[in-house]
Amino acid sequence: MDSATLYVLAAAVLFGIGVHGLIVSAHLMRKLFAINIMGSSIFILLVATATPISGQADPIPQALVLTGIVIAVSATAFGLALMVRMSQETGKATLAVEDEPENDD
Amino acid sequence: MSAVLAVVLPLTLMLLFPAPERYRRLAIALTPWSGAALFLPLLTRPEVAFSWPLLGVSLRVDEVNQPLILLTAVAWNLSAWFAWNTIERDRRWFWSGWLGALSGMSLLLLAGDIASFYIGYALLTLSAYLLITHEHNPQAWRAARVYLVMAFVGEAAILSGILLLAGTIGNADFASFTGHHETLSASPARWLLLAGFAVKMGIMPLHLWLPLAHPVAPVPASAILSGVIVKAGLMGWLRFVPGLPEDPAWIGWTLIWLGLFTAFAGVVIGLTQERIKTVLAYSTISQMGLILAAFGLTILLPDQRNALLALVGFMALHHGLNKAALFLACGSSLALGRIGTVLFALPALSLSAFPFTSGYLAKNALKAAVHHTPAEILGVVLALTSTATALLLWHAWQIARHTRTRNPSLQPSWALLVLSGLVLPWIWAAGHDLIEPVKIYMLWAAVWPLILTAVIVAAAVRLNWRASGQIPEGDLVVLVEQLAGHLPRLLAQRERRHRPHSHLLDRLHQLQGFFEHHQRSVQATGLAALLLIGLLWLTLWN
Amino acid sequence: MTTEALALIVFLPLLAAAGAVVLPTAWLGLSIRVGLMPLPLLLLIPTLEVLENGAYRIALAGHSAPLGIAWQLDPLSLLMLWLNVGMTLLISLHANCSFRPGQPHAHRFWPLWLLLFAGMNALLLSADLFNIYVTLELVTLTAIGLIALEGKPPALRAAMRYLLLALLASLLYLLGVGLIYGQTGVLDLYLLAERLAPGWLSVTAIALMIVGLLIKAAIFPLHAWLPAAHGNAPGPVSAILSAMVVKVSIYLIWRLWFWGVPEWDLDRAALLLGVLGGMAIVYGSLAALVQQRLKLIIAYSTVAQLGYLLLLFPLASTLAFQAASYHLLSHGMAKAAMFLAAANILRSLGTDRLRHLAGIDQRLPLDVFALALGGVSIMGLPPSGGFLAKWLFLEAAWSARAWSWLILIALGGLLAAAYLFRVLAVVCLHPRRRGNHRHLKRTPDTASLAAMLLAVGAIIAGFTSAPILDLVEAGLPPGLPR
Amino acid sequence: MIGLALDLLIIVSLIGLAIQSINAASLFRGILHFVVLGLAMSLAWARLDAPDLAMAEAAIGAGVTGALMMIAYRRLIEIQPDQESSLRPPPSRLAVPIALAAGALVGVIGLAAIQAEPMPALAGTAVLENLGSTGLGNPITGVLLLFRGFDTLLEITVLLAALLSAQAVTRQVDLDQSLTTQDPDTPLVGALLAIVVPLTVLVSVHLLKAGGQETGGAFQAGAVLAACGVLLVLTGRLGASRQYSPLVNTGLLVGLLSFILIGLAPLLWGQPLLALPGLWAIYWIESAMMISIALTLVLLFAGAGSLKRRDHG
Amino acid sequence: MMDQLMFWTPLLTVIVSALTGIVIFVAGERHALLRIILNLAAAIAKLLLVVMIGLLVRNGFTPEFRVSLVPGLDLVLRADALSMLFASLSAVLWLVTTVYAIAYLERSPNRARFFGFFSLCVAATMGISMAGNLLTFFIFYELLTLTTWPLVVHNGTATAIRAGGTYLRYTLSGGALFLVGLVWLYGISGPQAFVAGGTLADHAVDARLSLQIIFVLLTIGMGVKAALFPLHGWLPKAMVAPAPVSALLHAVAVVKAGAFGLIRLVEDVYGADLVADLGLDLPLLLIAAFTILYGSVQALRQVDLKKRLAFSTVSQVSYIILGIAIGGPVATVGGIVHLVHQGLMKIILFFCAGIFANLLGVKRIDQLDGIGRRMPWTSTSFTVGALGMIGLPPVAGFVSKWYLGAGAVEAGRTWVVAILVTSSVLNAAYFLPVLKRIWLHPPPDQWPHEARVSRLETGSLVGSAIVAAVLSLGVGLLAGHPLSPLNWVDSIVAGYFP
Repeated sequence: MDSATLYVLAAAVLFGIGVHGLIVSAHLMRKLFAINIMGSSIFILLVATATPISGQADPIPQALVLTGIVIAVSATAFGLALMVRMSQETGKATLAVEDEPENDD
Repeated sequence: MSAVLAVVLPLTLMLLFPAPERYRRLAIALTPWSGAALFLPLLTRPEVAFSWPLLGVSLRVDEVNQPLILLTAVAWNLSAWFAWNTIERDRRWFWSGWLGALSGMSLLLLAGDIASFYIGYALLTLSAYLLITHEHNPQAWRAARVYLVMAFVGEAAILSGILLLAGTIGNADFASFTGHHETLSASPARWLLLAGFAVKMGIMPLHLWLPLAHPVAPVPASAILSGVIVKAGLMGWLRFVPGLPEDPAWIGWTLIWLGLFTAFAGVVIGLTQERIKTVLAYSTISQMGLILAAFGLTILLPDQRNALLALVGFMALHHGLNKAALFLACGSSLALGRIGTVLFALPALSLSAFPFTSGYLAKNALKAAVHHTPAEILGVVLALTSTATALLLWHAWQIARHTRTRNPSLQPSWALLVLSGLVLPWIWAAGHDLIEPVKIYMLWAAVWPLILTAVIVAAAVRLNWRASGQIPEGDLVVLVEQLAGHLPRLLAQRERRHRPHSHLLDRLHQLQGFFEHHQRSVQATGLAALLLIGLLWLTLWN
Repeated sequence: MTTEALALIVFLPLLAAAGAVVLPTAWLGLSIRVGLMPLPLLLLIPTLEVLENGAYRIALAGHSAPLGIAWQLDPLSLLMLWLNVGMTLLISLHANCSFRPGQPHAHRFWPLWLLLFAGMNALLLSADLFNIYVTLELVTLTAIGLIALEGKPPALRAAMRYLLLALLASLLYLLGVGLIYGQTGVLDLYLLAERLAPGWLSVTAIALMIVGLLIKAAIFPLHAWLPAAHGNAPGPVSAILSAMVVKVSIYLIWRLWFWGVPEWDLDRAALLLGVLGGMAIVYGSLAALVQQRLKLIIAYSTVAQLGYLLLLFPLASTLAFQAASYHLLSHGMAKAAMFLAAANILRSLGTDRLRHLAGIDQRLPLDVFALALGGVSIMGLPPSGGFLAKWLFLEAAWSARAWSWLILIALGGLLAAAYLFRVLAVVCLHPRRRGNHRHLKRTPDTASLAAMLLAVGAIIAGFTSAPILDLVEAGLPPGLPR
Repeated sequence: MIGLALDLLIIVSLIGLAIQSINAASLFRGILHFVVLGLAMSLAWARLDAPDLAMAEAAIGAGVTGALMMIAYRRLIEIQPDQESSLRPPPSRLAVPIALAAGALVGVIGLAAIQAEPMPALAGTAVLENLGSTGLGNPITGVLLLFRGFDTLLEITVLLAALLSAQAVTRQVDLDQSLTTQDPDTPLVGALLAIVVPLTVLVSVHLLKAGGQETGGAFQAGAVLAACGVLLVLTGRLGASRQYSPLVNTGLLVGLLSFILIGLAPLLWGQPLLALPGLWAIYWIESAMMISIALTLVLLFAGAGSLKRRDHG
Repeated sequence: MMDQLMFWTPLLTVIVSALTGIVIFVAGERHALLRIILNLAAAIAKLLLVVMIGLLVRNGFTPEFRVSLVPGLDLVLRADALSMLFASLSAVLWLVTTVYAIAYLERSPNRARFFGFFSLCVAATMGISMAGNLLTFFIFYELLTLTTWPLVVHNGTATAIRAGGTYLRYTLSGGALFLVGLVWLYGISGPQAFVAGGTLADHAVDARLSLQIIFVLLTIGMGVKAALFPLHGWLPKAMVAPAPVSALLHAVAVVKAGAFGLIRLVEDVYGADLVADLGLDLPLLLIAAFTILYGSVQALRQVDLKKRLAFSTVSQVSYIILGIAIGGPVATVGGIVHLVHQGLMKIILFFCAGIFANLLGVKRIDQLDGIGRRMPWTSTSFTVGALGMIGLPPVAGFVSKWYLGAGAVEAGRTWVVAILVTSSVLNAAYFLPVLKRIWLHPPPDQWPHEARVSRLETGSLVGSAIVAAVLSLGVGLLAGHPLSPLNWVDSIVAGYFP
C-alpha cells in the first residue's frame, strides 16, 4: 500500500461524498461545494495515477490539473453569482423542482 | 338530317322551356308538333353515322323500328295536342318531361348502335319521371318513387348487359350483331338485357311500377306511357336480343309462358281494381304479355322468324294506338253520351280482337303462325286471351260509366287517335302482307271468345260477382315497400359523439410532466449518466 | 496564408470580445463588426486549401503533436466552421436588433457572444483532447452567461441547472482525458487511433468522455437541462445554442468514435447510442407535442432532432455520414430560424403561450412564415434540407438493411409534423376576440429578415447539396463502408 | 512509514472536512470547512509531489474560492437571513447507492490505473526533453506557456468569460452598496494594510518570478495579488463601481491581449503561431496575466463591473 | 433557342403559379385589385403555357427540365402526354376556380393567405403533373400536402383545425410510407424515371418480394390522397374548407394527385404487366371496387350536402384506380379519362354546393327544397354534374363508365361490371332525391341565410359553375372528337399497350 493508492482511495471516497452531497443538498451553495469536491477528487486521481518519468513527476497531468483548478474556480465564481441573483429574484437559493411552475414564462 | 332533327328538335325545345317567357314563345308554338318530326325519317328512311359525338352515333330507319316510329309519331303528336289543351298547371315541368321523353324515345328508336340506344333510353327513363310526378300528390310521389327504383333496377340490368356486350364487341352497330351470334348467345348479357327491358314493358313480376305510375300521370302522359313508352322495352329486345338460330326451344317456351302468364295475371288483378286508369294499366301489362309471347314465338319458330318479327311490330303499333286512345278517353269523354261510348268502344273492341279490327288481324296472324307447329296448343290460349281482355275492358267500361269527370269535352285529338287506331294498323298490315284471307273458322275462332266473355259478364251481373278492391293497386309493390321501409333506418347516419380530441394529449402531457419533474433533478441525470457509463462500458468491452 | 487565416478566425472574435469589454460603449458596434464580418472572407482561404490539399494541420507554437497542441482542419471541421460562422453571422443580424448597442443588456451580451463564437471556432479546430476540454468550458460558461443574461427567474434556474450538469459532464470528460493520457501518453486526438488499444481502462475512458459529451449534447435521458435553458434564453442565444452549441458535443463524439478509436469493435456500443438517439427522437417529439409554449416546443424539438445525429453510429456508412452532416446543417438553419421567429413573436406579443398565438399570422406574417418554413425542413418534407437529410438517412438505413432505423426515421418525421403543425394550427385559428393583438409591438424588419434568411437557407439546402455532400465525403474517416 | 501516516492523516481530514462542508449544520460552517478542505488539499498536493498545485490550491482553491463563497453568503443572508430552514432536502432514496456506485467507479478506475502497465508518457517525456532548450526550470510553466500555451490562453479566456457571465447575472442596482465592514477606519486597519499590502505584492512578484524556475506562476501570483485586492475592498479602500473605467478594463484584459498579440506576432516573421519569442515574452505575459487574474478575481469578489478608489477621511 | 424552350417550359408552368403565390403573400391583404388581376393573369398565362406545351407534345417533342438534388438524384420535370392531360385539366379548372374563388371569398378575411396558398397549391399540382420521376413526384406531392393544409383550415374554426389535423395525419403518414417505399425502390433500381411500360421488369425475379412490398407502400402513400378505403377518412372532414377549396381538393388537386400517382406507378414505374405478374392487380382492383361501393353507401347516409359529395368523391376517384387495376387498354382508357371527367363533374357539384351555402345558407340536403326555382342556372349545372356522376349519358361520366365496363369484360373481369352498375344505382339513389328536392319540391318561405351580394359576384359564381357544366357536357358529347380527352388518353394508352 503506497501513498498513491491511498490517495486514489481517498479520491473515490471524496467523489462519493461529492455525488451524495450534490444529490441531497437543497442549497445551491452546498451543491457547489459538492461539485468542487468531486472536481478535487478527480484532480487527485489524475495526479496520483500519473506515471513518473525517470523519477520525475510527469508535468503534463499537473499542468492539466492546474488549468482544471482555474476553470473550476471560474465556474464556481460564476455559479455563486448566479446563485446570488437567483436568490435576489426568487428569495431562495435552491433548484427545488416544486418551486418551478410548469412551462413557466 | 331528318333523323337528327327528330332527336334534336324536342331536346332543343325542352332546353328552351326553363328560359324566361319571351324566349319560350317559339318553343310553345312548336311543341304540339314536335312529335311530327318523326314522320320525316319515316319518309326519307335515312341512314347516318357521326364519329365525334359521344362514342360515335349512328341513326337509321329500318324494318325493325318502322312500326314503332310510326306509332310514336302518331300517338305522341295526338297526345301532345290533347295535353296542350288540357294541362294547365306547372306546364314547364310537364313539357320538359314530355319533350325529353320524346327526344329519348326518338333517339332509341332511330339508334343504330348500342351507345346511342342507351342514351335515348336513359333520357326517356328520366324524363318520364317528370310526367309521373306531375300531379305532385302523395300518390304521384309514391308512384314516381317506385317507378324510379324499378327503372334503375332495369337500367342496372341493361347497363350491365350493354357493358358486357361492349367489352366483347365494342360499341357495335346493330346491323353487325348477326356476325356475333356465338358471343351473344353465350353471354349473360342477353339475360340481363331481356330482364332490363322487361321492366319497362311491365312483364310480370317486373311490372311493379306500371300499375302505379300510369294512373297517376296526367291523361295524355298516361296515354303515351302506356301506349308508347312501354314499347321502348320492346325496341330494346328487338335490337339487342333478337332470336338467334342457335337458341334452344326452351328459351322460346319460357318467354311464351311468361308472356301468357303476364297476360292472364294482368287481367285477373285488373279485374279487382276500382280506378279506371289502373284497370287500363293492368290491361297494358296483359297486352305486353301477349307481345312477349309473340316475341317468344320468334325464337321457338325460327323459320317464321321474319314474319313473326313483323307481326310483333304490328302488334305494338296496334296496341299502342288503341291503348293511348283508351287512356285519352279517361280524360275527356265518358259523360259525352253516344259519341263517347263509341269512341271508347272502338279501341276496346279492337284490343279484344273483335272481327275485322286490327286486334283481329294480329290474333289471326299469330294463330296462323302457330298452326301446325309444336306450339299449336297456343291457338286456344291466344283465343282465351281475347276473352280475358274483353272482360277487363268491360270492367273498365263499367267503371267509366260510374265516373264523373269535371269539364267533359270532346277533344279532336282523341277522336283522331281512335280513328288512326282503326285505320293505320290496317294500312300497315296491308303494306306488310299481314292480312290473312278471311276464313270462316278463323272468324269463329275470333268470335267464340267474345261470346264466352258475354256469358261470363252476364253471369257476373246476374250473380253480382264483385272482386273489386281485393288486390291493392300495384299488387306486389306493397310487399316490397314494406320490406324497403326498413332500409332508411339501416342507412340512417348515426351521429357519433365526438370525443374530445385532446384526450390522448392530456394523458401524454401528464405523463411527460411527471417524467420531467423527476428528470429535472440533478440526481436523475447523474443516475442516468452513471447507468449510461456502465452500459457503454459493457457494450464497448468485448 | 492558411495558418494566418485560421489564427484570425479564432483570435479576431477573441480580440473583438476584448475590445467590446475594454473600449467605450460607442465603439461596441465597431468591435462587433470587426469580430464577425471578416470571418467568411477569412474562411475562404482555408477552404480553398482544404479543397485542394485535404486536411490541414498546424502545430501551435511549433511544437508538434505529442508535445504541443495541434489544430487540424479537415473537410468535416471545415463544414462545421462554415456552419458556425454563417449561422452566427445571421443570428447576429437578429441579435443586433434585440441587443443593439446602447440597449440595456447589449454591453453584456456582445462580449459573451463573441467569446462564444471564438470558443466554438477554437473547439472545431482543436485536435487536442485537453484543449477541447478547455474550449468546451469556454463555450459552456459563455452560453450559460448568455442564457441568464436577462435575469428572468426561469432563465436563471435553467442556467443554474445547466451549469451544474455541465460541470458534472466536464468532470467526466476530464477524467476520461486523464485516463487516456495515462494509457497512451498523448493527448492528440489523431494520434489515438494507433495507440489506444481496447483495454478495459481505455474503454472506461472512452465511455466516460462520451457520457460527458452526451450530457452536454442533451441526449435523452440526459437532456433534462436543455428545454428550460433553450426555452427561456434570449432569442438569438436559443438559436445558436440549438443550432450549433449542443451539436458540437455530438461532433466530438463522432471524432472520438470514428477518428479516435476506428479499429475497435464498436457494434454493440453503436447500437446503444442508436437506441439512445431513437429514444431521444420519440421522447423529444412526444414531449414537444404537449408543451404549451412555442419556445419550449422548439426546444423539445431540438432534443428530438439531436437523436438523429446519433443514428450515425449504428448505420456507420458514407451515406449515413452525409445524412448526419446534412441533418446537422439543415436542422441548424431551420432551428435557428424557428427560434428567431419565436423570439420575434414573443417580443411583439409579450408571450409565446400557444393559446395566445391565434391569428398571429396576419400580424407577423414574415415570422410565421419563417417558422413554417423552418418547420417544413424539420419535418423533413420536401423540398428542404431536412428532406434531403431524411432521404440520405433512409437510404443509408436501407443500404444497411436496418429496417428498424428506417421505420424510426420515417416515424420521426411524422412526430415532428405532429408537434409543429400543432403550432401552425393554432396560428391559423381565428382569434376569439378581435382585440387580441392590439398591443402588438413592432418587430424590427431585420429581425424578421434574419429568421427568414435562415429559413430560406434551410429550404434552399434542399437543392444545393452536391458540394456539401462532396465535402463530407472528402472528409470521411478512412475505412467507412459506402 | 511516517509519510504514510501523514498521508492517512491528510486523507482522513480531507474526508472529514468534505463531509462536514456538505453536511454542516449551518451554511456558514460549511463554508469554513470548505476553505479548510482547500488547505488540506494543498497539503495533499504537496505529498503528491506537486508543489505548484499545492500553491495554486492554497491560493486559488482555498483562498479565492473561500473569499468568493463568503461574500456570496453575505449577500444571501442580506436577502434571506435564514438560508436553510425553509429548504427541504430533495427526497433521495437513491442518493447513497448512487454515491457509492460513483465512488466505487472512481476508486476502481484509479486502482486500475495504478496497477496498469506503465505506459511511456510521450508528451511528458517530450516536455522534459525540450525544457532544457527553453531556459525555463519549471516544467509546468514550460507546459503552460510554451508547449501548451494555447490552453493557458483559453484558460484566462474562460476566467474572463466567467467574470463577464457573472457580471451579466449580477444585478446592477445595488452595486454601490458598501461591501466594507462596519467600521473601516479603525486605525488598526490602516496599519495592517500598510504592512500587508506591500507584503502580498512582494510575495506575488516573487511567485511570478519563481514560476520560471521552480514552484510558482502567474495563477498563484495573481491569486495572492487578488487577496490583497480583496482586503482593500473589504476595508473600503476600493469600492465597486458601475462607472466605466479604462484603467480597470485594460488591466482586466492586459493578460489576454498581450498573450494574443505576442502569440500572433510570430506569424509576421514566419514563425509558428504562438511561438513565444524568448523568455522576456514569457515573463511579460506572466506579469500581464497576473494583473488580469488578480483584477478578475477581485471583480468577481466585488460582484462589480469596475472598481474605484475610495478615500476614507 | 428550341433547346432552351424545351428545357425551361416545364419549370415555367410551376413557377408561374408559385411566383403568383409569393407575390400575393408579399402584397398582403390590402391590395385586393392587384391580387385579382394577378390571379387571373397567372391563370390565363398558365393555360396558354399548357396549351403551348400541349402542342409541342402533340408534335412529338418532350420538353424536359432537370436539376440535380443529390448526386444521382434528379429533379425532373417532363411534359409527356399523360402529364399534359393532368396539367391541362388543372390549368383549365384553376382558371375557373380562380374566378369562382375571387367571388366566393369577397369580403372574407385572410384572402392574401388564401390565394397565396391557392396558387402554391396549383404550382404543386403542376409539379405533380410534370414530374418526370418518382422522386420529383414525391417532392411535389408532399408540397401539395403542405400547401393545401392552410386552405383546409382556412376558416380558422376549431372544427376546421381538427379537420386539418386529420388531413395531415393521413397525408403525412401516407407520405412517410411513400418515402420509405421510394427509398427502397431507389436502392433496388436507382432513380425511377417514368417510362411507359415501366422499368422494373428486370428486377422482377431477384427482388420480387421487395417489389411487392414497395408497391404496397407506394400505393398506400398515394391511396391516402386518392381516398382509397380505408385511407379516406380525412376527405369528408376536410369539407369544412371553403367551397373553392373543396372543389379544388376534390376535382383537381389532392385526390387527383393520388390517383394520377397511382396511374404513374402502375403504368410508368411498374408497368401493367409487371403489376399483374406480381399478383398486385387483383388486390388493387378489389380495394378500388370496395371503395367504390363503400363510398356510395356512405354518401347515401349523409345529410350534409358537401359530405355527400365528399363520399361521392371517395367512390368516384376509385373508378380511376379501378380502370388501371383492371388492366388492358380499354379499361385503362376508362380509368385515365375518368381523371378528367370526374374532375370536371365534381367541380360543378362543389361549385354549386358552395353557391347554395354562400348565397342562401343552404347546407343540408333537406334545405334544398325548391331551390331550382330560386337558382335555376346553378341548379341546372348541379343537375348536369349529378347526372354525370350517375353515369347517365350524354354527360362525361357515361363515357368513362362505358370504357371501364367494356374494359373489365375485355380483361375477363366480368364481375367488375356488377360493381360499376351497383355503384351507378347507388349514385342514382343518392343524387336523384337531391335533384328531386331541388326541382320538384316547393321552396320554403325563407332561406336559411340569404346573403346580399352584387350581380357581378353572383355572376362569377354561377358562371364558373355553368362553364364547368358546359365543359363536362361537352367532353361527354364530343367524346369522339379527335381533340377530346378520350382520344388524347387513347393515344397515351396506345403507348402502354403497343
